[in-house]
Amino acid sequence: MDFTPTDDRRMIADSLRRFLSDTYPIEHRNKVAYDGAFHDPDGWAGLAELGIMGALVSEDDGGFGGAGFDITTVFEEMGRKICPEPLLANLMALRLYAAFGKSERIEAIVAGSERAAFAFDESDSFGDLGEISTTFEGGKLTGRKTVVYGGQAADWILVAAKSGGKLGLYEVKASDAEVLAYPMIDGGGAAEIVLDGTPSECIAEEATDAIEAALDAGRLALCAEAVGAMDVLKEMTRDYLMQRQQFGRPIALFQALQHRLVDFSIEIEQARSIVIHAGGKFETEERALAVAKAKNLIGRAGKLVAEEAVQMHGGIGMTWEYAGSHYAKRLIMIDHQLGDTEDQLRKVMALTDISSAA
Amino acid sequence: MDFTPTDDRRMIADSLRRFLSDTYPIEHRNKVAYDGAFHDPDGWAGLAELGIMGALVSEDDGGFGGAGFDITTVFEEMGRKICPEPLLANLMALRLYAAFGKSERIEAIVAGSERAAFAFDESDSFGDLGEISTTFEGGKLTGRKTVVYGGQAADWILVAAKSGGKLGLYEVKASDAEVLAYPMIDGGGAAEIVLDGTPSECIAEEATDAIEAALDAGRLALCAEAVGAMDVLKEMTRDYLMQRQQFGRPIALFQALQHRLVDFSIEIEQARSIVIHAGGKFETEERALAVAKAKNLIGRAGKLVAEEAVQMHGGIGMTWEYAGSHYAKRLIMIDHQLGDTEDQLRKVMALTDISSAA
Amino acid sequence: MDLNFTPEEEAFREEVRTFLKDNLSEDLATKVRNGRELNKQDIESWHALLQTRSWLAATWPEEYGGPGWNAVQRHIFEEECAFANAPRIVPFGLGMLGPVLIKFGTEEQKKTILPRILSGEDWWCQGYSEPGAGSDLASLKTRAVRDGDDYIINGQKTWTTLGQFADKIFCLVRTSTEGKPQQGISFVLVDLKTPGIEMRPIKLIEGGYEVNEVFFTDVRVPVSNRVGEENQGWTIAKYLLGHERTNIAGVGASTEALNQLKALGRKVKRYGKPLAADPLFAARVAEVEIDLEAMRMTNLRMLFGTSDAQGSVSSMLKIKGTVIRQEINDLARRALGPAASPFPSEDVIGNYGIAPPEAAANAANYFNNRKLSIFGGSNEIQRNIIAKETFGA
Amino acid sequence: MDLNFTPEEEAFREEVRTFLKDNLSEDLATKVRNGRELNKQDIESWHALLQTRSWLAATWPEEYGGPGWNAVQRHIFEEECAFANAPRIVPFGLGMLGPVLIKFGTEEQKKTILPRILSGEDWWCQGYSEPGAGSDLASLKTRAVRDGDDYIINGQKTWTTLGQFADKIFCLVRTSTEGKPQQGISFVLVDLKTPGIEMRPIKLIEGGYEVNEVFFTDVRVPVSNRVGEENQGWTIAKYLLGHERTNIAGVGASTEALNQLKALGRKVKRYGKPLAADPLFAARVAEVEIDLEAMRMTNLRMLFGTSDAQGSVSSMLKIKGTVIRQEINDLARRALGPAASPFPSEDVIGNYGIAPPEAAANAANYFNNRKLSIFGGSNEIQRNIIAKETFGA
Repeated sequence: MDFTPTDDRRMIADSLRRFLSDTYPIEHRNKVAYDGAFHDPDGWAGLAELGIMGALVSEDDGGFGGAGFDITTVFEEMGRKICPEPLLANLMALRLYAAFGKSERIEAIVAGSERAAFAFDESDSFGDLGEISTTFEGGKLTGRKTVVYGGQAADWILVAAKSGGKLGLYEVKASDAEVLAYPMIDGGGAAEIVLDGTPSECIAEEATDAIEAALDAGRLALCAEAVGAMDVLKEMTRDYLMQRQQFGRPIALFQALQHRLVDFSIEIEQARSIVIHAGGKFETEERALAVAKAKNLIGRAGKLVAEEAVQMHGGIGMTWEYAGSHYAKRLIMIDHQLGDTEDQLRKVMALTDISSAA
Repeated sequence: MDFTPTDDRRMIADSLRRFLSDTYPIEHRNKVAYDGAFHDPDGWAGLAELGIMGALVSEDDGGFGGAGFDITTVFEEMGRKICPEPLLANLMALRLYAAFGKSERIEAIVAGSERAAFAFDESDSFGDLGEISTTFEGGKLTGRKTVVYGGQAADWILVAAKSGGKLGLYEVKASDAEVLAYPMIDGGGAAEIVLDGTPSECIAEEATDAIEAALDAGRLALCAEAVGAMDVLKEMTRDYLMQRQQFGRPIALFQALQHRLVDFSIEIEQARSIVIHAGGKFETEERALAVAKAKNLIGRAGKLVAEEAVQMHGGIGMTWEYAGSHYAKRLIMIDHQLGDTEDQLRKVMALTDISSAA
Repeated sequence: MDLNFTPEEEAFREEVRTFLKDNLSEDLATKVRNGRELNKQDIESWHALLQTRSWLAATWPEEYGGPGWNAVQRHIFEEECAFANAPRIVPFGLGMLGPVLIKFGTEEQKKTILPRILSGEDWWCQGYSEPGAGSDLASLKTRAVRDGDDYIINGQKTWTTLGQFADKIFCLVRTSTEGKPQQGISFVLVDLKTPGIEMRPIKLIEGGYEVNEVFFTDVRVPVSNRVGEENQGWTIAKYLLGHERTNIAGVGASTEALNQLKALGRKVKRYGKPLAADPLFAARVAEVEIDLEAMRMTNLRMLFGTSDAQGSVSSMLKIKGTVIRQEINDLARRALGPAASPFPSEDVIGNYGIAPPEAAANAANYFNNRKLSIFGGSNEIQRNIIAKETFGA
Repeated sequence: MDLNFTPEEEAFREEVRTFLKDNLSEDLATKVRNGRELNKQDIESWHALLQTRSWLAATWPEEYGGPGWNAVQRHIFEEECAFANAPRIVPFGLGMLGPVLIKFGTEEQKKTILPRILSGEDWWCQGYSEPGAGSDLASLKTRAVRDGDDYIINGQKTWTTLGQFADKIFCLVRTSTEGKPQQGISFVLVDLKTPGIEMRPIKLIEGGYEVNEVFFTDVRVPVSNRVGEENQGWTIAKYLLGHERTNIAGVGASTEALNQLKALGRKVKRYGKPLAADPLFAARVAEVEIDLEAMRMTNLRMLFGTSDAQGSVSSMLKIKGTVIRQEINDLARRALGPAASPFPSEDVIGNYGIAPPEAAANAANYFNNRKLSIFGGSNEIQRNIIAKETFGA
C-alpha cells in the first residue's frame, strides 16, 4: 500500500495549480463563471497545452492517463480554484468517445480544438436512464435534454437516446440543435438541448454500460473537485476566524466555533479518504459502489462545510464579493450534479442489499 | 386558547410530586426498579390513595379524569422521579376495561387492590397488530406474549389475540398463565407470558380500535414521562457543569458545552410543546397522528438529551451510583416502548401521505 | 388548558382571510410564492392596501393609526398573510421605528413622523451594524460630533436592508467614547438626501440585491433628530432588538413553505414515480413537519405568556425557527435535482421552463435564507443569551 | 498510489486468520460476539495462547519478546482479531507499561518486569485519573512524599479499568507542588498487595463492573519503583497517551459490529418483513457503512504516514471512530425494538430467549459504549487538541 502520488501526477497537479492560480484569480473566475459564454477560450487553450484533457484518457485511447487517480488529481486542482470551464462535460465525452474508439474526436478534444458535452438528463429522467424518452429514428433525434453541462460551449453533443428499446449513444453537431444556454447559480454554463428531428450519427446502439462508466467518471471528478474546494474554504474560514475581532478578541478563540471547525475538518479528512478509496477502486468491479459511497459522503460533507463556513463568516460569507461564498455555492450545487446524496444512498442500498446478503 | 392547567390537575401534579419525592428517593427508586418484584406495594397503595389511577379514567367509566391532559399531568410527574411502578400497564388496561364497560375491574384498579397488564407484542409482531399470532379457541388462549410491561406484578392479563380472523381482547388470570418475570435495563418489571391452552374470558371479539386507543394513551403517557425526566436531567446537567471544575474553572464557562446545553434545552421545549399538542388533540379524530408526531419528536429529543447529558457529565454520568445515568437510560428506553422514533415516523408518513394529498 | 381559538378569534381569522382573498392580487401572490424579488412599487401598493383597513402597523395602538391588536390577533394576521403569499410588511418604519417613537419619542417626533410612515411618504431603513460591529454591536464606531444645534456624522453602516428604496435612516451613532462602549451611543434619525451620504448596494451570495453599505462623510443632522437622551441609545437598541424578534419563529411562513414543498414533491418525478412517494424524501418532510408542529405550539405558549423560560424563549424560537425554515429550503432545493442548478433568470424561468416556475428560484432562496441564522442576532449570539440565562453568568 | 496490500502482507493476514481459526475457542468467540462480560480466566488463557506465537505484545520489539511488527502488521492483526471475535488484549501492561519501560525504564526494570507481563504473572492496571482530575489530568493531587528510600503515597485514583483482576498498578503521583502543575509529577509502580491500598468497584450505567476506585493511605513504595526521573512523569504520561491512541479508530471492531448489525437486520421482523428491507433502517446502515469505509482509509493513511495533518489525525480518528461505533451500537439496540428492554440476565438470554442471544446485550452494550467518547481523552479534549493545532493557539 502506498499513498504517495506518482511523479507524473504530482507534476500535473503542480503545473495545473500554478496555471489556475495565474489564470483564474477570483475576479476573472467570476467573470467567466457568470458572464457571456461561461467559458474562457484562452483558459481552455491553456488547459489543453498543459495536457489536462489528455490526462483524462488512457494511452491506448489517445491520452496519457485516464485512471481514477488521474481524474481525481486534475479535478482536485480544479476545485481549489472552482474553475468554471466545462471540463466535466469533456471528461464524460472523452470517456464515451474512448469506449467506442472515436479517436478523431478524442484527438481534437485533447488538443483543445473542439469541445463536446454529454446530454443525458431529461426533466422526468433524473437519476434513471430507464426513463429517458428521447428517441432516435431514421437518422434523427427527437426529445429535450435538460441541464446539459458545458452544452453552451460544445461543438458536439453526445446524446443518450432510445431506439428499438435499447439505450444508445448518438452524436449531434451542436449547430444543428437548438441550444438554449444559461449560467448556473454556482457559475459555469449549461444548456437545454432541444432536438426536433435533428440529424445525428449513431455511435452505439447499446451504450448503457459505457454511459454508466462515463457518469461514474464524472461523479469521481465532482468528488475530487469538492475536496479541493473544501480544503480552500476551510483555510479561508480558519483565516477569517483568526482575523475577525468581536468582543475584543479574535473569534477563533471562541470554543464553540473552534469545535465546529474541528467537526467539519474531520469530515473533510473523511471526504479525502473516500475519494482515495473510490479512485483506487475505479478500475475494478467495485467501481459503481465505491463511487456511490464517495459521492454520498461528499454530498454530506460538502453541505456541512458550505453551511458552516458561511455561518461562521457571518454576513461577509453571504456576499458575492467574498470568494468564500462562491466556494460554498459550488459545494452545495455539486450535490445536484449526476445524482445527489440520497440518489447515491439508494444506489449503495441497492448494490449492497443487506436484506438478502448472506 | 389557554395554557393554564385546571386547578384539579395542578392539585394532582402537586400532590403527586410531593408524594413521589417523599416515597421514591433515588436509592429506594433503584431498589424497587431492579430488585425483587420491581414494584413496591406500599408505593402503589399510596398512588391509589392519591387517586392517581382514578385520574386516568373518565367519570363515566368510574374515575375522575381520563382526558389527554390528565394522562400527561400524571406521567410528567412520574417521569420527574422515573418512578418504576407499573402505571403504564394499568393505564392501558384501564382504558381497555373502560372501552368495554368492565367497571368491576376498573374499580379494583382505581382502588389499588388489583393490578392488570396488557399483553400485545409478540417477537414477530412488534409495532404491527396484524402480525399477532396468539389465538383464542374454545375458551382457551395459545401463544407467547413478549415484554409485557407490568406483567410481573399483575393480577389480570389482557391479551390481544386472534379468533376467527378478528383481533379481539381476552382476559387471563395471571396465576393461570406461565409468567416469566424480569427487570428491564432501565428499571421496572416486565414478563414473558406463555399461554398454552390457558383458560380465558372473551372481553371483545373485535377490539382493534380500542386497542389502538389504549396504545395511544400509553404513548402519550410515555411522552409526558419523558418530558418530566428530561427537565430533571437538564437541571442535573446544568448544576453539574456549574459545580465541576477543570482547568481552574467551572466547566459551565466553556462555550462549546454551553451551546450544546442550549441546543438540547431547545429540544426539551419542543418536546413539551408537542406533548401539549398531542394532549389537546387526544379527544379528537387527529389523535393517532398527533400522538405519533409527539412520540417521534420525544424519541429524538430523549436520545439527544440522554446522550449529551452523559457526555457532558464525563465519567460520572457513566456510573450507576449517579442518579442521572438512570434518567438517561429511561429516556433512551422509552423509545423502545410502544413503537420507536422510526415506527412513529412511518405512521406519520402513512397518515399524512404527502404523495396523494390534494 | 384549552387549545382552541375563541369564536371571536376565529371570526377575526375569517375576516383577514376574506380581505386577503378579495384584495391581494394574484400577480403579487404569485411573485411571492415563486420567491421572486419584489420591486418598490409592489411593496408600496401592498402597504397602502393594508392601511385602507388600518392593518398596516400591527403593533401600534389605535391612537397612532394602528389596529390595536393583541398578540394573538397579530399572530393570526401574520399566519393568514403567510398562507395567502402576501408580501412581508417591511418592518423598519412600521415594526421598529414606530414603536421606538411611541415609547421614546417627543410629541413633536410622533406627530410629524408616524403619519408619514403609515402613508408611505417616508420609507425608513436601519443603520445599526458596521463592518467591525456585527454580533458585537456595542463596539460601533460611527461618530456623531456636536456642532451647535447639529451633529456631524462620520462613519459607515452596513447590512442596511432595502436601503436602496429608503428615504430616511435611523442610526446608532457614538456620541461619547467614555465609560463602557454601551454608554456613549445615541439614536439619531437621518434624511438620506442630506449631503455626504452614499449608499452602495451589496450583492448577495445568490446574486440578489437587498442590503447596502451606507457611508457618512461630514453629514450634518439637527440635534432635534435624536430620539431619547444623548448617550442613552443603547436602551432603545435593546428595546428594538426585542421588537425585531416578534414573529421571529416565522411559523406561518414555514407552514406555507412546507405546503409548497409537498406540492413540489408530488409534481416532480424520480424513478418513474412522484418524489413524494420516496421514503427517504417523505421521512425528512415528515420530520420537519413534526418539528414545525411543535414550534407552532412553542410560539403560542410564548404568545399566551405561559412559557417557563419566558426570556430566552424568543431566542429559542429564533434558533429553531431558522433551522426549520432552512431545512425546508434545503429540501425544496434538493427536490429539483439537476434542475436546481440554472441561475434563475427570466429566460430560465419564463422561456426555458426547466423547473416549475414556483420552484425555479429554490436554490437561490436556499442560499439567500442562509442569512436567517446570521442576521438579526446570529444563532450563536442567541445561544450565548440563553446560556447566560441558564447559568446566570 | 497503490491501495493493495503486498503479497507478504496478505500472507501474514492469512497466517493470523488461520491461527485464529485453529486456536480461538468457539465458546470464547461466542462470548465476545454476544457482548458478554469476560472473566479473568477467559482473558488470561487468551493472552497465554497468543504468547505461544509471541503475538501478545504487538508493539514490543523482538528483543523483549514482542513480534517486532510494523504498523501495518499490527493493523492487520487487530483487524483479523476483531473479525474473529477474539477478546481484546488488555492493554495496561502490554500496550502501555511495556512501551514506557522499553523507552524510559532502567535495565533492571526491563529485565524484571517485562517478562512477567508476557507470562501473565503480573496483571497491571492504570492509576491516572482522579475524581478532580479527569480531562485536566495535570491537576492530579495524589501525593508521593519522599521518606528515605521510599515514597509514601496518599490519595485516590479512579476509572481504573479491570483493577479488580490486577496485581500491580502504575500511577502518576505528585512529587512536587512547585512550578506548573505538569512539572511536579512522577511515574511510580505499585504492588497492589502493599498495605494501605483499597480497591472499590464502580458499577457502571448498564450494571457491569469494569472500572474501580483505588484509595491510597500511607502506602510505602521503594523509590526504585519510579520510572524515569523524579518530577518528569508528565513526559511519560504524554508518551503513553499517544500510545493509548493507536488503533483508536477501532475500524476492525466496528466492521465486525456492522456485519453483526446487518445479520440482525435480516433476522428480526417488522411489519411482516425483515427489518433490513425497511428503507429507513437500510439507509442508516448504508450511511454508517460509508463513514466506516472512509475511516478505514483515513486510518490507513495515518499508518502509512502520508496524512497532511499527522498530529491531529489520531484525535480525528478518536472522535469519528467513537461516533461511528456508537452509531452502530445505537442501530443495534434499536433493531431489537421492545426486545431491547429486558435486563440481559442469564435467564433472559438463556432461558427466555426474548432476543437472539448474540443481540440480547445490545442495549447494555450501547450504554456501556457511551464511555468511548468520554474515556481515554474525551472527544471534547480531542477537539481542543485539534483546534490548538489548527489555530496555533
